[in-house]
Amino acid sequence: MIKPYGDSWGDGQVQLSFTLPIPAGPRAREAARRLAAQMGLDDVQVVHMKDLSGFTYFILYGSCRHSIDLDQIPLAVAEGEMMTFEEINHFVRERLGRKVVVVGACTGTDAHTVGLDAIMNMKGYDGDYGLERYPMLETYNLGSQVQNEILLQKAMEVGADAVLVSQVVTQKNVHIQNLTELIEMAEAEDLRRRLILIVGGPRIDPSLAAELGFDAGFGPGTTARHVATFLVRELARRN
Amino acid sequence: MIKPYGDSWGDGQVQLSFTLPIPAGPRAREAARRLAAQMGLDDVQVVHMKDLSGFTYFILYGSCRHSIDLDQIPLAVAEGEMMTFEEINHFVRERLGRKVVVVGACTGTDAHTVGLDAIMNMKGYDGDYGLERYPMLETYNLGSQVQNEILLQKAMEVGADAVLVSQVVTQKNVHIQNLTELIEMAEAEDLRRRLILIVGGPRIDPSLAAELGFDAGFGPGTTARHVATFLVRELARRN
Amino acid sequence: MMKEQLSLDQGKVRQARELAHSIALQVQEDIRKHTTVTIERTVARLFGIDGTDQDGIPLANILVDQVNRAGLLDRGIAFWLGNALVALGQAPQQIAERCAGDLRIGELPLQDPRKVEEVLALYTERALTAISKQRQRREEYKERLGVGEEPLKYVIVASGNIFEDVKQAQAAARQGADIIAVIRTTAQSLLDYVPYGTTTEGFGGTYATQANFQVMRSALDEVSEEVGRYIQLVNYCSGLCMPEIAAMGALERLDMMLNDAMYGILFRDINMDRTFADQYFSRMINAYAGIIINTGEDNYLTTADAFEKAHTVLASNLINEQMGLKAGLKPWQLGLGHAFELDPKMRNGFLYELATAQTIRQVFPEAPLKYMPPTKHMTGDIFMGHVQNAMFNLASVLTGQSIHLLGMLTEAIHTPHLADRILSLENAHYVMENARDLAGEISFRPDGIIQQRSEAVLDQVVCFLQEIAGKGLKRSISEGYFADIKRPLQGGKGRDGVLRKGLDYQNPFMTKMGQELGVDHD
Amino acid sequence: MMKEQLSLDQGKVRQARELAHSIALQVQEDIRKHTTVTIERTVARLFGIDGTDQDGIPLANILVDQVNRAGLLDRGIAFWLGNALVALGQAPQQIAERCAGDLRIGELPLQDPRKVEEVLALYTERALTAISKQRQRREEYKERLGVGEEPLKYVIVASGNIFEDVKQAQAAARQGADIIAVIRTTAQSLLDYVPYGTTTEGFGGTYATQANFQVMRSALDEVSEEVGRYIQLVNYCSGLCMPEIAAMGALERLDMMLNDAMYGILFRDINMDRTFADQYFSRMINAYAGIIINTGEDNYLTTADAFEKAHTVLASNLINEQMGLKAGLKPWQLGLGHAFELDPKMRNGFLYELATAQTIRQVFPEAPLKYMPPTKHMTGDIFMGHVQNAMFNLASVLTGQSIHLLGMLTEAIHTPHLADRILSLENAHYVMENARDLAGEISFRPDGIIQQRSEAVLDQVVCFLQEIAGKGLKRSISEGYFADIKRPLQGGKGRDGVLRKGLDYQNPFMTKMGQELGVDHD
Ligand code: B12
Ligand code: B12
Ligand SMILES: Cc1ncc(COP(=O)(O)O)c(C=O)c1O
Ligand SMILES: Cc1ncc(COP(=O)(O)O)c(C=O)c1O
Repeated sequence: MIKPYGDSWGDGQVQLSFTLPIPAGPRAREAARRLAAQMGLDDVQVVHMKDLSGFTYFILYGSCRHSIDLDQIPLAVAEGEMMTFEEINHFVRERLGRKVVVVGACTGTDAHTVGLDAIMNMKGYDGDYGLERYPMLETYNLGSQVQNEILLQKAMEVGADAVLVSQVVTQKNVHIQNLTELIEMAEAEDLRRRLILIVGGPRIDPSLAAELGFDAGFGPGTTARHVATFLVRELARRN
Repeated sequence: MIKPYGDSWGDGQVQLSFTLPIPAGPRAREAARRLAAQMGLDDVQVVHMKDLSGFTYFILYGSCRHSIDLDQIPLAVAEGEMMTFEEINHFVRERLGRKVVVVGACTGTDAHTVGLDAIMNMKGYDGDYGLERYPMLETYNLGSQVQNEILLQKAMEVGADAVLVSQVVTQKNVHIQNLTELIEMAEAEDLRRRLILIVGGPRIDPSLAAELGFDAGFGPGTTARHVATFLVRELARRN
Repeated sequence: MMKEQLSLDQGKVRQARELAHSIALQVQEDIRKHTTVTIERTVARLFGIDGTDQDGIPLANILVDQVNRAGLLDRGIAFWLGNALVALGQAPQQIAERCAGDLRIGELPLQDPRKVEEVLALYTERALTAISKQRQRREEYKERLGVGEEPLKYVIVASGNIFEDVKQAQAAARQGADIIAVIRTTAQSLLDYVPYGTTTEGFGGTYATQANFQVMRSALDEVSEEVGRYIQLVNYCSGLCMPEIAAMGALERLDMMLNDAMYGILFRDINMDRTFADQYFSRMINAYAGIIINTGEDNYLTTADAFEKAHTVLASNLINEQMGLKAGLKPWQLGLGHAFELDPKMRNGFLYELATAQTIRQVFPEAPLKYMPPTKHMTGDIFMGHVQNAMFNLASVLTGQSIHLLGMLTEAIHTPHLADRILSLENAHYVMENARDLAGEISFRPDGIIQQRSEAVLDQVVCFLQEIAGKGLKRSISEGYFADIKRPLQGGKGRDGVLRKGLDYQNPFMTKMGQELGVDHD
Repeated sequence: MMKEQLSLDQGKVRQARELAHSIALQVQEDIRKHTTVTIERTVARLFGIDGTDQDGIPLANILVDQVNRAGLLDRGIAFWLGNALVALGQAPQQIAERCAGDLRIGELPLQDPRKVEEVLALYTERALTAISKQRQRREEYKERLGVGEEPLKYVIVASGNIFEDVKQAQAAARQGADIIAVIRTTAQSLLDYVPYGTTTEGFGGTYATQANFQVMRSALDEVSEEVGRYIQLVNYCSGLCMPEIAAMGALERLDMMLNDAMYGILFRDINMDRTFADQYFSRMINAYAGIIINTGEDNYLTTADAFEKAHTVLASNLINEQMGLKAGLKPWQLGLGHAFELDPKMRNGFLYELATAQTIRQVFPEAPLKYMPPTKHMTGDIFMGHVQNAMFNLASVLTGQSIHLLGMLTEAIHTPHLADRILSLENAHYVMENARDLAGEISFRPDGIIQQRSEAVLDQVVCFLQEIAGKGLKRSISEGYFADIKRPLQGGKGRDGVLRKGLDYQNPFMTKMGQELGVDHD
């Protein structure tokens, strides 16, 4: 069982900030304190209160009552065992014996291509080459603002093994709507099982991806090797 | 009923940061997410994870499920109705007809005199003169690291109406110990009812002061007028 | 006020500017030949056509599409409207409403050309007077209340809901913001129409509509009085409806407009001819309305490397300047953009940043330069982000920038929360006040890193512009000269909305404003 | 490396230094006359006396108190110990243990003075050799691993528990800290003894004990190897046990010590004679051990106004310098302190700050200046605090400071949490790397705000030192010349631990180290 650590084991120290839609004053301060208490903080300290005309901004510290049982958290599969560029190509040659076809796009209204490019284009990201550079991968980067329908069409057209979707704008959960639509379309057209569906973006994580029905999800700091490692293993598994 | 406000009414947005005593990785990220969920946050986003060798620092955002019923928060008495320098002196002259005697000290091991000086000395704080300047107040500033016993002795000696205690160091709740000791001593020596006991300091607030048995508590940003207003009113009330 | 901290080779600056001028002239030839559906809709709007049909389609679109479908748009909507006005004796709005029904204005009998011209002149005059009045009111406000101290603090609101935006904009103004930009919802730029009415649902931004402009401008007028400072309002004059938005902004007294010559091509994959034609007309309107434009060079550095491609920013500034001047903008209206986007891990990055910021400052001494904050290298580490923004704030006050878009500590996370904006305002206020006169205190070593970097960038700019002048701007863009993005010469969105002007093409606004602005259309 | 960015009037600098010298000489007359209980306990400790009796009272205290009570301490504990050693033929530790029982060493028969001298020489040699060995080891480490790049990043740990401190110190070193200071628990400075053993309970800091020193030094040796950088350790050589802590630090290879000539008087209300005598002997030990001292001028600005009283800092630096040199410290050991404490609301505050920081840098070109972060004007607004620290980081790298105590965003809230320290390290790393060579790039305008401020401060320093030289340091302090604090000439804590030395007073360490350091005791 672990707790947040400020400067001593078990002190539970947490920093918090938020705005309440009321003017500053002793009452607002007390409201902030109570909210933090409801969140399970003891010894709540409202260390900063600033009036923003009708709103008040607070910074608080407190000691968290909750704790986390690490044993209850399943160890993620991917953790720590990434293949190298050569290993991946070798693995494809040996285990699959053919090129793997990958189609990627920023879908819906999303025009943020830098993340997907970082995974797919030659240049890659953070010193790690993109998928395009892998001799055993055949890639199609459809760019930005691609409709789900077009993406699936293209995937069928080129006989894709996997579809990579990038979603960067998450305001009002627009990405959830859009990703759900993709899954529904794929299922409706009976393509779901034929494709490995992967989603990535700065606010994506494995649990969200799984929840939405994707095979994997990749967040900030991902490089092509992470994706390729998962992809070729998963393909081999399905073979 | 109000909730934190990010950029829309009711969105409940809260920012959180803490350190967990485990190395960074998907598991640590999940632990952080779960902790925030336990605190009552929905849509938790772990936006930053940094390994600190054996520890991991997180920054998160989420939407708080809890809300606060403002009607349940008693309106503090002092809120908003402060007297001016002249009004206070006038009030004392008219209502009490004699000088009010005040003794102040930084007690225990505390050597932070700046806060108490800001309230008591001529110069005051933030453009507001200190108590020493009030013709109708007679003040004694005992300075730093004063033992509770000495403070009470002095208070008796000069026939104090009120005792002002400053506590700045709060590490390991050393101030709570010290303030509790003062109250107990005052009670033991049967001085409690004869004195108005006031505590101040950056981590002091009215609720804490009340809890510990003080008549009032003053936090950051206090000036002499806040204290004097409370003091003379309270004296008049008791008369 | 500006200090010449760097010694620039004025010969090279002149050479670069001449190259940009010749580049602009080449593009101008294409611009002259084309009109677009949105230009024509703008004319319709300026004639007073507003509102939508039952399906929510703007009447301006209905009218222009009808004439376009009939193959008659190459003469300009003004002609057909003028003709209808004379023929039917009704107001433009009524005519447009009837077009949503079964009226086909292209089929009306042609009227006496003198009468048509008269009525066109009348409506043109009326629209331009409305715009001039707003311009005057702005000038009165600025005169009476003043604006803040430069660098002006510019923040965005982007809740998606205009009424939440208002609360946040007012709070920001009270905390020291000088300029409020209402960010548009994602993908509005690709709509080939302007939505109508007040709106409360947007993603990552709020719809740009005339009603929303009005709501926000009046909220800002109110708070301007309260804070004793005229708070300026910004929106986006880009995408497929550039000139229409310019017209709306001119009528609703916006004060600044994002309005770049190439942004749509590069970042929204909009057809080149469309963009060049649209930006030209929209800039004339902005020029006429006394609006300051903000160009978008900062965007280059989000896709390309900010150190290697620093020269593309200055080169593009020069092109934007020349194209802006061609459209009648005055130097004080050219909010040329650049950005603090160097990798924070770079040793001496701050020095390189000062070098380019100061160079741009000195190359455009009269321009209200717009300096953009770190965005690409912002991460979820909001604390580090806040410090990056502090250094940006310092660079800005140190190099005398004019319009300062505040960086947000949550840049990598969400569009700004109410409190994020306030934290940023406090950050900027502190840093800028604390180092207010530092610029006047220091000079850079003549053979130092900063001076050398400035020289290197200027050299690159000259080479780069030489190449572009050789190839032409369109081909250069198609080869990826800007932002590492390539766009096909003939491709892109909105292409079918581009028309070759007929010999009898008529656009009374272009003509009239052109005259008043002293613009030579070739 | 240092750049002479300001032009200082060297005549005035010389004059100020001479005044400080004469002030130090006056104080030295008093110092010469006195010894104190802690000086004598230091001698006992250096002879190898360690540990406590059953009640936890350190044997050094027991021994010295016994002799003092007997009225014999004016001869120096060394004499009595030497006599006992010869008389009893036991080791000092055993003798001390017996003193905790019923041995009265003052009552032992006097032995052959030659023998006593011999045995004293032997034990003195032994202690000094142990210290020299540590000094050598430090030099080897520094040679082999190097230390970081200046400004060196100095962070504090203060959990109250030495074992938590270790974790946090190591984490900090791994994230880039160069120097670790273990803050003492509140009020330890007023204990007239040094606690014993490892400790886990402190308030706002951790007890300074020899065992804690050892635990931390070895943890840092370990992490030094790991990070390939010698991580330096700091503690507090101040309060009522100054020289004892110096001795402990010398033996446990601390690298720096907070060790100010006046801090105890001003901020802990310790008796003047006590403080002056104690700081002198402790500084000799630090000098001998190759330890860098850190003076405490920063503290003045927490009680007095930082703008108005800026000159008191530089004046005090000069006094600390002269008193330090007198005690045998070399210029490279003088970590003279100053601080970034101007009100952040002050327009151009950053310029004034640069003026004083750079002036101090140029007045003490060889000193490893210690620059302290904003503390007084830090508030619960951790975001703003982080930005204040960023400006501080910039000022430091811009004025070539040596030892840079990192500001914490939570300064107004709690002693640093593990993560606070890391955020601060990231802040400093980014700002300093990003502006690494900026100092070499810029010069200040000769008639500018910065230069003028520098001149004004220097003028004030000269006047101020003239007054002090006239009154004497002690009277000046009693009149509130420093930190707006007045301390009575004869008052203060620890006064009864001050003794006039007898004519036959003996302190072999003072004599021996004095010779080796070339110190002239008058
Ligand atoms: C650059 C940028 C732009 C550029 C995009 C240029 C381009 N061609 O991509 C421009 C200027 C055009 C732009 C426009 C807009 N932007 Co923008 N933009 C950014 C910015 C500054 C950086 C994004 C970036 O390039 N990151 C670098 C890459 C490498 O990181 P990444 O995307 O996270 O990708 C990594 C991982 O996530 C992962 N990954 C990503 N995708 C995928 C896919 C797969 C399959 C896998 C495996 C992995 C993976 O791997 C990558 C490498 O590690 C961010 C702020 C920020 N600092 O994050 C805002 C940001 C993303 N933008 C934002 C917004 C709102 C917009 C606009 C909607 C604003 C507007 N109203 O006009 C517009 C519209 C765009 C649209 N229609 O989508 C918001 C989104 C808020 C939210 N959470 O919803 C942000 C966060 C800024 C903000 N705080 O407001 N933007
Ligand atoms: C200045 C200072 C010092 C000076 C004090 C000089 C002096 N004569 O006061 C010196 C350098 C001596 C010092 C020493 C120490 N300090 Co100190 N110090 C500070 C500092 C930087 C500023 C405090 C201050 O002057 N604030 C300005 C005044 C005006 O504000 P204030 O005290 O909040 O007072 C206002 C209100 O609170 C209220 N108020 C205060 N008292 C009272 C009383 C009454 C009756 C009323 C009505 C109102 C009232 O009114 C005032 C005006 O509005 C703070 C950090 C910070 N920025 O807050 C650390 C800080 C308080 N110190 C701290 C520590 C740990 C120490 C030491 C223990 C460190 C050590 N181990 O050596 C020592 C020991 C001191 C001791 N024995 O008490 C910690 C306390 C942590 C905690 N929460 O427990 C802090 C927060 C720094 C930190 N982050 O580590 N310190
Ligand atoms: C010049 C310019 N126009 C427009 C935009 C974005 O808006 P949109 O793509 O909605 O037109 C930007 C974005 O930063 C810009 O710089
Ligand atoms: C020189 C010096 N000594 C000591 C201290 C504090 O420690 P103490 O009061 O525990 O000696 C400080 C505090 O900042 C200091 O500057």
